[in-house]
Amino acid sequence: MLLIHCPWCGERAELEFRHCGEAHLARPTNPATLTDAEWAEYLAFRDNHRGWVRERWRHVHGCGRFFNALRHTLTDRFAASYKTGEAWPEPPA
Amino acid sequence: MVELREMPPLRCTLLQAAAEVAATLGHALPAPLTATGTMLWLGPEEWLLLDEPGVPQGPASLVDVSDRYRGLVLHGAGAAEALNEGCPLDLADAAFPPSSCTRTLFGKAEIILWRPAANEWRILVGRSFAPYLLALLREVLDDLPPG
Amino acid sequence: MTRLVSGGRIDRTRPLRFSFDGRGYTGFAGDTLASALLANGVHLVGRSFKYHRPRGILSAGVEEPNALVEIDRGAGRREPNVRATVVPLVEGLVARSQNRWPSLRFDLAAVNGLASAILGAGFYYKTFLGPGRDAWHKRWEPLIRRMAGLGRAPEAPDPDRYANRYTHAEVLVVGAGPAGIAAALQAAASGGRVMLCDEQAEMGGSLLAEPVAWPQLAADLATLRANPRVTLLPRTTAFSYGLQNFVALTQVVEAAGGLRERLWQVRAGRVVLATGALERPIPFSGNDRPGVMLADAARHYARRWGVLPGRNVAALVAHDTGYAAAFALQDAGAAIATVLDMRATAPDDLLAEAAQRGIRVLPGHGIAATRGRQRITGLLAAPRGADGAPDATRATPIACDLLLMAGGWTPSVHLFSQARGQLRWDAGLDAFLPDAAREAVTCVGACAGEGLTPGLPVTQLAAGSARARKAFVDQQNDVTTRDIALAVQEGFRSIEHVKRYTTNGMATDQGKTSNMLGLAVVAGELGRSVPEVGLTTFRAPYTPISFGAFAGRHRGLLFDPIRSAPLHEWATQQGAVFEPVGQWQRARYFPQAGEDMHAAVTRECLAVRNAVGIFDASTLGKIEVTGPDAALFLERCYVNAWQKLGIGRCRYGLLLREDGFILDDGVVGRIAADRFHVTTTTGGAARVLHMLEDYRQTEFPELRVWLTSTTEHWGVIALQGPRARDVLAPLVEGLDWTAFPHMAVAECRVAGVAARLFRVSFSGELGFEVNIPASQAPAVWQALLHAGAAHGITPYGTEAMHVLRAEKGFIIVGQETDGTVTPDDAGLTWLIGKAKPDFIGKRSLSRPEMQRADRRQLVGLVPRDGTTLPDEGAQLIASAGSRVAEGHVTSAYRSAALGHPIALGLLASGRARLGETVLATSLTGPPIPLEVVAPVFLDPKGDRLRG
Amino acid sequence: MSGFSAVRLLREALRGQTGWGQQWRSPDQPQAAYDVVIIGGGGHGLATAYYLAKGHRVGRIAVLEKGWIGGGNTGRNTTIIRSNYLFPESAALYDHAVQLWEGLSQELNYNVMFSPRGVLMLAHNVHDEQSFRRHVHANRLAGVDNEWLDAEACRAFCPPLDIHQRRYPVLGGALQRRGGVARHDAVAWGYARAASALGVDIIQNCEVTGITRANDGAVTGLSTSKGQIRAGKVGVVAAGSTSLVMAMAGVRMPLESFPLQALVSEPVKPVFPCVVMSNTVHAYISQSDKGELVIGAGTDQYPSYSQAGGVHILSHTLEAICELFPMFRRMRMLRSWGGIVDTTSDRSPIIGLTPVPGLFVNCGWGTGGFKATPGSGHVFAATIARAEPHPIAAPFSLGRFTTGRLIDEAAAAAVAH
Repeated sequence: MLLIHCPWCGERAELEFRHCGEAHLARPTNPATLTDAEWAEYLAFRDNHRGWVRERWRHVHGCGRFFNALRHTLTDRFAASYKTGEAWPEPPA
Repeated sequence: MVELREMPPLRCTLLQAAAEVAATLGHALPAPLTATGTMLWLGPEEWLLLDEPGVPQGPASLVDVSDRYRGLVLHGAGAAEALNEGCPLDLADAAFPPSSCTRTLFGKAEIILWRPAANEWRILVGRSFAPYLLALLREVLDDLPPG
Repeated sequence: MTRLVSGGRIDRTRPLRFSFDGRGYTGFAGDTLASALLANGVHLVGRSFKYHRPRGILSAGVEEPNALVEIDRGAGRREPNVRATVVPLVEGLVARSQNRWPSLRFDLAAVNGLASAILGAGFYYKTFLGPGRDAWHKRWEPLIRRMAGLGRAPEAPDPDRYANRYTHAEVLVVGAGPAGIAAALQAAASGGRVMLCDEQAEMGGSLLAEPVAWPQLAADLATLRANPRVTLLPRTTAFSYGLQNFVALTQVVEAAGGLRERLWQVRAGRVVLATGALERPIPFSGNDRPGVMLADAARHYARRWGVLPGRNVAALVAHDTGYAAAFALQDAGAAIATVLDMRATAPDDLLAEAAQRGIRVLPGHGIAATRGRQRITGLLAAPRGADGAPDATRATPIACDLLLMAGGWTPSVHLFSQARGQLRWDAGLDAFLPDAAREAVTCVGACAGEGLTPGLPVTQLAAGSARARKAFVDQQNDVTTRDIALAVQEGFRSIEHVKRYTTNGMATDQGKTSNMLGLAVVAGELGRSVPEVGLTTFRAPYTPISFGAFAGRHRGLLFDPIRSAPLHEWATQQGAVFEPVGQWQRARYFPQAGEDMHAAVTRECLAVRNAVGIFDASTLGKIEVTGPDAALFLERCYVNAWQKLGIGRCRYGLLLREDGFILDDGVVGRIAADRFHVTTTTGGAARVLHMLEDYRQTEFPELRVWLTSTTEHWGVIALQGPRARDVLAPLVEGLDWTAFPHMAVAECRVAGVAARLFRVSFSGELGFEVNIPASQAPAVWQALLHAGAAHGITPYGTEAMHVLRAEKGFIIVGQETDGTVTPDDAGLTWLIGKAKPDFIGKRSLSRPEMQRADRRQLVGLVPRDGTTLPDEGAQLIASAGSRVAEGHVTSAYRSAALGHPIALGLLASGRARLGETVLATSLTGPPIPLEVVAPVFLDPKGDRLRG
Repeated sequence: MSGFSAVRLLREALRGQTGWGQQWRSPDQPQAAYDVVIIGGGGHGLATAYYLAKGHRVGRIAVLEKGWIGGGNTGRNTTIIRSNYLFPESAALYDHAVQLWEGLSQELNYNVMFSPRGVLMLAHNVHDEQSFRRHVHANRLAGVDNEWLDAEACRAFCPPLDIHQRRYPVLGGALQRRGGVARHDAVAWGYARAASALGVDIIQNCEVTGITRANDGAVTGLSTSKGQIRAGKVGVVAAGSTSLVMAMAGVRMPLESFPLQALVSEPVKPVFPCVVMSNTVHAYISQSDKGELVIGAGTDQYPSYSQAGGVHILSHTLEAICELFPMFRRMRMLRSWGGIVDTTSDRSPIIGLTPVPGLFVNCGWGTGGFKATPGSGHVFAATIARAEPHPIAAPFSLGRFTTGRLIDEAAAAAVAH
């Protein structure tokens, strides 16, 4: 059971959160101009990296806010939680 | 011993707005994760008003949600232990002091947990989840060790 | 009797009667079942898994591999595989041995032992290959399954209750031995919340066998008990150590009222592991007979429970603590036949004390064989050769009724490893010890190697045993040293492969007594060091944990919340039949006397078509979308245009996923310029709100718009039928009926209650949906029933609603759609706002796949014979012999209004095939011919709506 | 390879078991070059190598495994086998596997303990019933056995089942009698032994660290923890690690790797005759030949390579098992573990060519890979040998995510696997 830091509510049990996929996949502003392959990149292709990843969470049974977090997908350690739109911090060494 | 009772029907409005607009409603804004007598902080730019909302000066959302919740009250020294049967929060005085308020979980129901006083815990739960929550809490209270 | 006249922590004033395999015995309060059995001279307690060899009590704790019994506390309270060494004796306890037929003493399956030469590791992979391809499943598997398994699974439902407790502590101490108690005292002094748990019924660990330490132990426990910030949890096992110090414990409560266990889920600031060490058995021929026991366990039986497990004791020692056990048993009155020290030289002080005690010590000796079938009667001691194997030619027989094994100590690093802690090999102590930790954890006492002294290295313990006959490494799974050697011989070199091929360490003790020995034998066979071979992975749980503890209170009606709509009580009184829809219970139909579902639904449908029906639609999802940019926000999400929708008007909204497939639908009413009342499907409510909130917060943060769930706030009463307005109008105040066309919404009062009145229809009849605060719904419902009595008002359920909407060709998301259906497939392209640059899923609609002419399109289907109802889910094929599905039936009903069955379905190029005949597959007969028709069966022009 | 049989077992027993040789050759160092290299020594990878060696003349073949063979998902699944998938393309693929399972012990001369004891999928509401009956119709049409049972018939087929649960009563179920279970370890070892006997080199403790390509982009070989290896063709069968390996060739994949947990109970005498799966009450269960109840459920909610697990996931699973089978509440969990399952957005696998010439990929099996092992290996071997998709594999192309021709098994049944 992860302990996740919500930027507004502080540390809460994973039960209150919902994982919402990789972060910084901004929805293209004008999808009509994209090729099918580019649109598929946005829809289905993912880094799926083993290491520090930037991902989205929502404190769904809490303040209800979406936010981003930096987590290591081998150790499941969180390095940081940061609000949507804020610059993402560099992963620790 | 811990006593469980239902609250009378609520009169409440869900307010969403920038803090400065919310402040124009004439209520003292509660700090994050706390509640005043009439206003519960639920999230950044989100509050539950327990009485007449008034008119905000600026873009805001006011929605009557009076019948959305039913209220329960747990009273007594063992209330925190009973709540920790289904709620993962640290409810010790240091972590959840009186006037604390937040959305969280009890078992499989989402609740608003509000601690207006040291030994008084109020739970607001979605109307259709109230029977489940009451039955679960009653079983918990039956099993609490006496004293 | 082997109960000592005095001593031990048992309460001799409280005798307790119990039975084992039907025979009555007596023990005392404070006994475990094992100590009480030993006190009555009972050693034979079970049979091993494969060879059904007689098995006795090996240990005094959780690592017990042999003494597994069935405990029966009455109906529904019978459980298998209980370790007799950890069950506190209670009055009237009923225990039975397992895995034997006809009896424990005379078990026919013991004949397997004769075939042990054949039944070595992995034999079942090499045979049972015929006759025929299904030989294994038909012939051999049933035999193997009957032989396998230990105890019997419970048969009756478990009546006991299981609780849960989330809790937080600054310090959690696991293990209440001397090191754990010291850590708890220190932590308590610092003022934070402290938890101390121990798997035994009594706290004290190794101190429980040191009478001289008992007074201080009692004082320390009293100090801890007096501190309100300290929680003491005996009979509580820390079984899972997860991320960020999230540790799960199971406490055996067994309260009078039926609360059996409580699962503690602890978030600890700091964890102190004081989990001690386990004594190592020693591999030699016949090391599994009842009466062969771990040395320290025997010391505990004598000192802690006042029981002498044997009168004439021999000891095989590879560690100094073996002498302490022998001396303790001698002090308790046993005769010590001989101490065989496997080490070439034994420490002088111990040799001196042994001599002073008249105990013969034979250094450099091992055991070539043991005697005795259901209890050890003697052994053959022999000097160890250069390769470590006992030289059988120079053996001397020694009689004994108890043989102690002191193979040295293995620190318990199970929980530390679960928490991803690194281990290091300490050559001095010949043990893996905790090294770098990943969590805020410290290890103290024996589990960290503190207080341990070196003994004979484990590789030398196992040296020369690989060729011994019946030298057991895993006594429960009957894994011998030869099995492990065979595995290595056959190419299973990784320790994980050896474990899986031999099943060594896969028994209910999970390798607590077998992992190190197995590792040592592999190291010997490969000529590698123990750390090079490495350990298998430690996994939760530390010891087996009941399913009930995990399930907690989520059982029966509390398994999942039952959400009931505002009119649930009324519907129940009317005898409604309900159906689960997600977590909701919805009235499906209202049978009157003698009616089955079909008859009731027919009546309900005709009432709506001809008069007026009333329906509880409260479970629909409802979202209030407010703010200056509400319309723009909805335009970016839903396929429809919204900005030009008039105030007081409604539109049927369609929401897609980004991949272009239909996600949800529902009527949207514009209450004000900046306020929309959005409805969703019952099942889609949470999903839609979550998705819209995602776009609001992260994709369109610049828009001034907010979302509020009002699902539970509004009760919704649907009135559908030609006489709907006649019933409603007299109860409505503040509404201009002349400006209230179909697809309109107005705020007014109904039966005196402030309401939002929608003029919408999911039945195709003149229809209204009265939205009132949920608490007022029963009263408004009664008022409408009363007003409608003269008009033949009839309550109807979800089944009738499904039929009525199908007659109109309206889709139901989740039935007509399954996540692969586009707006065009469903014939809903007309909903799309043509001028809009974008909406969720729009880009996907232009992908090649979505443009294909043979996509499956929504069509109506009518049986050619006018009577046969196709099956929902039936596949549509072009001709009887075809195996190629061209679509499927999504809905099928008997239509009272039309007088014949109707169905909706998805068919390749469906709209271009109206008039064709297709066949619906049948599970019970030949395919059913259906005519392809337009999906609207009734009142296509919608005249009835404007009634 | 020295044949296995009851007679051989007796003969060896008399000679103290000294006659058994290595079941598969495990050379410590790889050769400098192979014609085909398979990355991943799990069931799918070893099966691919076996069928390549047996059915196609492709030259020298190696399987590279970073740990010990069968140590990934092959050793961590709940061993369920079935082919009652909805879409014809899936039914063809999974039933091709079931047909191979039916003769696999004899084909490999290794008892993989395939046990077609029946897989029963329970319906608890009208939606479930509609969905499963649609599966029965579709399967029948595609020639896959599946039948609808009412609640009483379900209880008769699986006596421990409580059809009268108070919260979600059982309305009926879809039964595939040819479905069942097999012993997972034996599948890996059986294929390894047979492939090794046909000359395949199985290199353990050999992790791929890079994929080398010619200037025209085609694959030329691999760099590994045991040195450089030249290869004409490379098949990536690395399950949860597929994205990491494909990234070495600059190919991004439509995958996310999630932890999937499972557990076993203590062993008991036979009590559970078949396999039962429930989507609504969300768990699945069978009993191994050793007597342990083998139980699994869905994935964790966040991608991870930690192979860890959480108590809350186990609680979710076991509360469901106790609801379906109330007498198991006093059974005890013996062990729990986690695998890493690579999941696609339409819950269907990817078998075929990639944008890099000479590089082939077989992945995306999510929570349902074990059941497909023989079929997956067979069609992937043909795809590699001919450098064009086998007809059964063709619909499961990497390109489908661009054209939108998805095979969405999850949507159809709203099930995790």
